[in-house]
Amino acid sequence: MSEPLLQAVNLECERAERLLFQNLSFSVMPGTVTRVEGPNGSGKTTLLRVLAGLNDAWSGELLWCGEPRAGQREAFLRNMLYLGHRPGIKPLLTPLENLRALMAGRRPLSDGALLQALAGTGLAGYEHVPCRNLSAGQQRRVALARLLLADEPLWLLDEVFTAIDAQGVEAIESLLLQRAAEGGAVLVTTHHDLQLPGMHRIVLGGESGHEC
Amino acid sequence: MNADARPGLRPIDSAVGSARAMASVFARDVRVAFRQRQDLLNPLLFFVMVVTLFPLGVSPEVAFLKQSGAGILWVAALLSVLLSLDHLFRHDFDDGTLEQLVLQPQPLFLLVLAKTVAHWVLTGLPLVLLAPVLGLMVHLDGNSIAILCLTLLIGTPVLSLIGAIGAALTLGLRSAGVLLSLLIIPLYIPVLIFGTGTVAAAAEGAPVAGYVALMGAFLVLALTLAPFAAAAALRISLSNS
Amino acid sequence: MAFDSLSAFIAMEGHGPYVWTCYAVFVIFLAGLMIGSARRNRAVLEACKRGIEQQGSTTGTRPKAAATFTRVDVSQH
Amino acid sequence: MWQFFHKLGSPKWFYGIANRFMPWFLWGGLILLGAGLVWGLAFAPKDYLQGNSYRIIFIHVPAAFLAQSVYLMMASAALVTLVWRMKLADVFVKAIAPVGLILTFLSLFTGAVWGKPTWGTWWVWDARLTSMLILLFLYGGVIALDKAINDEKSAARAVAVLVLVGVVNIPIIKYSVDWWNTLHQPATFKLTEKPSMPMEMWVPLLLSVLGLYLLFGWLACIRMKTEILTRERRTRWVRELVLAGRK
Repeated sequence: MSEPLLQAVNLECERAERLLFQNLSFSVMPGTVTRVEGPNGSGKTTLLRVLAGLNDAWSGELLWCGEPRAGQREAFLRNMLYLGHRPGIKPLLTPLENLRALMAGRRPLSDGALLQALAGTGLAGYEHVPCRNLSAGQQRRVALARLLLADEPLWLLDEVFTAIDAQGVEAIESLLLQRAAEGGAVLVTTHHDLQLPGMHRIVLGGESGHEC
Repeated sequence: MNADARPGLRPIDSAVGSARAMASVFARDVRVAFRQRQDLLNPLLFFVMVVTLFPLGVSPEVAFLKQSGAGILWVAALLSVLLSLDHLFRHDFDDGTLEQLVLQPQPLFLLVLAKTVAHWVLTGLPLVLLAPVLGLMVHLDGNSIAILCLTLLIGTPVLSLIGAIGAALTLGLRSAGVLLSLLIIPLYIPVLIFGTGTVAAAAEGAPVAGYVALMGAFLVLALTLAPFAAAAALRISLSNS
Repeated sequence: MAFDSLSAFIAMEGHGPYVWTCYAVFVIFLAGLMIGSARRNRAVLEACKRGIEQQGSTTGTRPKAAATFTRVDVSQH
Repeated sequence: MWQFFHKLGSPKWFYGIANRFMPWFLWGGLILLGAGLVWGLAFAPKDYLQGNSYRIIFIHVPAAFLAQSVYLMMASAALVTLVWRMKLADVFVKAIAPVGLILTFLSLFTGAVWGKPTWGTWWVWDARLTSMLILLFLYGGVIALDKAINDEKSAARAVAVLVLVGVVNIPIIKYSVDWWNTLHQPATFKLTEKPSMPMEMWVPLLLSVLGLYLLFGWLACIRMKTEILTRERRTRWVRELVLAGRK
């Protein structure tokens, strides 16, 4: 059994006087796909933002490779990729410029690789069109192009399938499986009923979060 | 996938250097700003309009304008910077780019410093370049205009840096614009006093080295402390959004 | 001719610099505006032509690019 | 008459007309303006009061005069946009606003430089120059609003409303600035108080004003053609026009 990448111990988070989850414990193992489930407002997005480090209104412990995460900010951030609800792209820039800016802080890549990633997500021919003129689905694909380039072992993907057509969803599912096979850990929230073989689940919204 | 997961990927330790990341943040902000050049001109137009109000409102007499010209230009520059602070973080906050910025491995205060320098280059610097023309319009003589531009050159970065803290704090709040002004204007007062004071001293022929050195001290203080405060403020704003 | 020599015409009894800077700025801005507008007009014409030719060649809508979502092997780039 | 009015509204029809008038505007304008300036610079006699610096009048007055009439043209076009919803009128407003801005800037610049030999300072808060400065702000505001709105239709109507509000304010601004001017300054030499000009002074002035108007006509046509091409690039007539290789 290899060592868990990310471990949560007795996580508790309150938002606007509402207890989202309490003594929630789980560990994210490398090479697994985990889905965070729960009805609307059960704190799925908040949990992902807590794990990513965007939201620091929580209590409990979070361990990265066995060590408390707080002490290893740079190592943790370098090894974690977070895709939130908002695509994280500038409407005035073109997909290529956006992708270059997003990857610039993480790993130096040639334009050739960026263009291939954009083509991989179905944006062939749109690389130099300002994102303002692209549809919501296409803007989302610019953000998803990072998945084809990312070398981070831990992926936190919030609502990864929104605005993606059926054929795209299928392709992304196989991508997540392939990533897990490579040894990466993927944490996903989605309303689309994701059924992947050997998928772990974290269910929120029950009396207390538990892992089954 | 068997029950126990495969050996994990070796965590990566090499991240892009801070300088490169800062350069890329700076380049992206400048590129975005030049895609919408009109937004760059608006603070300048506002600057000229505010300066024009004083002669109309008070009096166009040369004596009055010569004596209070520096003060007029400084207040106008301060208000223009304040006006343009609003979209320092707000556009990135709306389209999710700010989240990705906070999650970059490099220290956040350096990235915030890069963004603030980009903001200064796009708004503060043009104000300094336009100041001489307006200096002529308020009948300032050559020497005062030179000193005025020097104080603006040192002062506007301080305005941008302190303003960045305010912009980060009021991110995502309801009436962010007004709140930003209420928070920041008191902090601008020392810079304003020394900015105009330097020009007044120069007008009377007194040596200005002391004043300029003090403004330099403000700049160094702002350069070192403001990014930390702005980074912390960003984290707070993002965490309760 | 209101001036007796070319140099007098240039100097204009001391007012020359003012007059000539005004005329220079006037000509520069007016010519710049006219040439700029003409060039932008030609650029838009070219863009229309390119757009039409491009549209003509890829008959019908742009072929739906198959999104394979396969990872990019960065080592060979 | 009504049918003619609506025909005027069709960009395709205007495109043809513009192509026919542009050469006349261009060459007529260049010749008249050239003649006016050369005459004014070299042949017109020296002014007894100001010496040669008054020769700046041959570019200051046409620019100032045209800058104000361009705003009035924009106002009438704005009215047409709002009342009859005619797209061409908005194309006109959008095309000539920057031209008006540059003309106002030119008149301000030349007025300021002219003020130096006359009053010894680069800028004087003279009633005319101050109203010109406020006109510059009005133009700046119109262009800023137009660039800020992405959607074409709403931009057209918003700009039209702003221009109309601006034009209503122009007389008010003019009157208040004049009153403010007399309040603070004893009646100094009013910059553009045209002293009774002898014939060989106002004829070149008339020529350069006419010349500048014709050049403005050319500028308006070419900028409107550009605007029409960007808006109508998907229409059939633009496709035919481009493929036929005509300008």
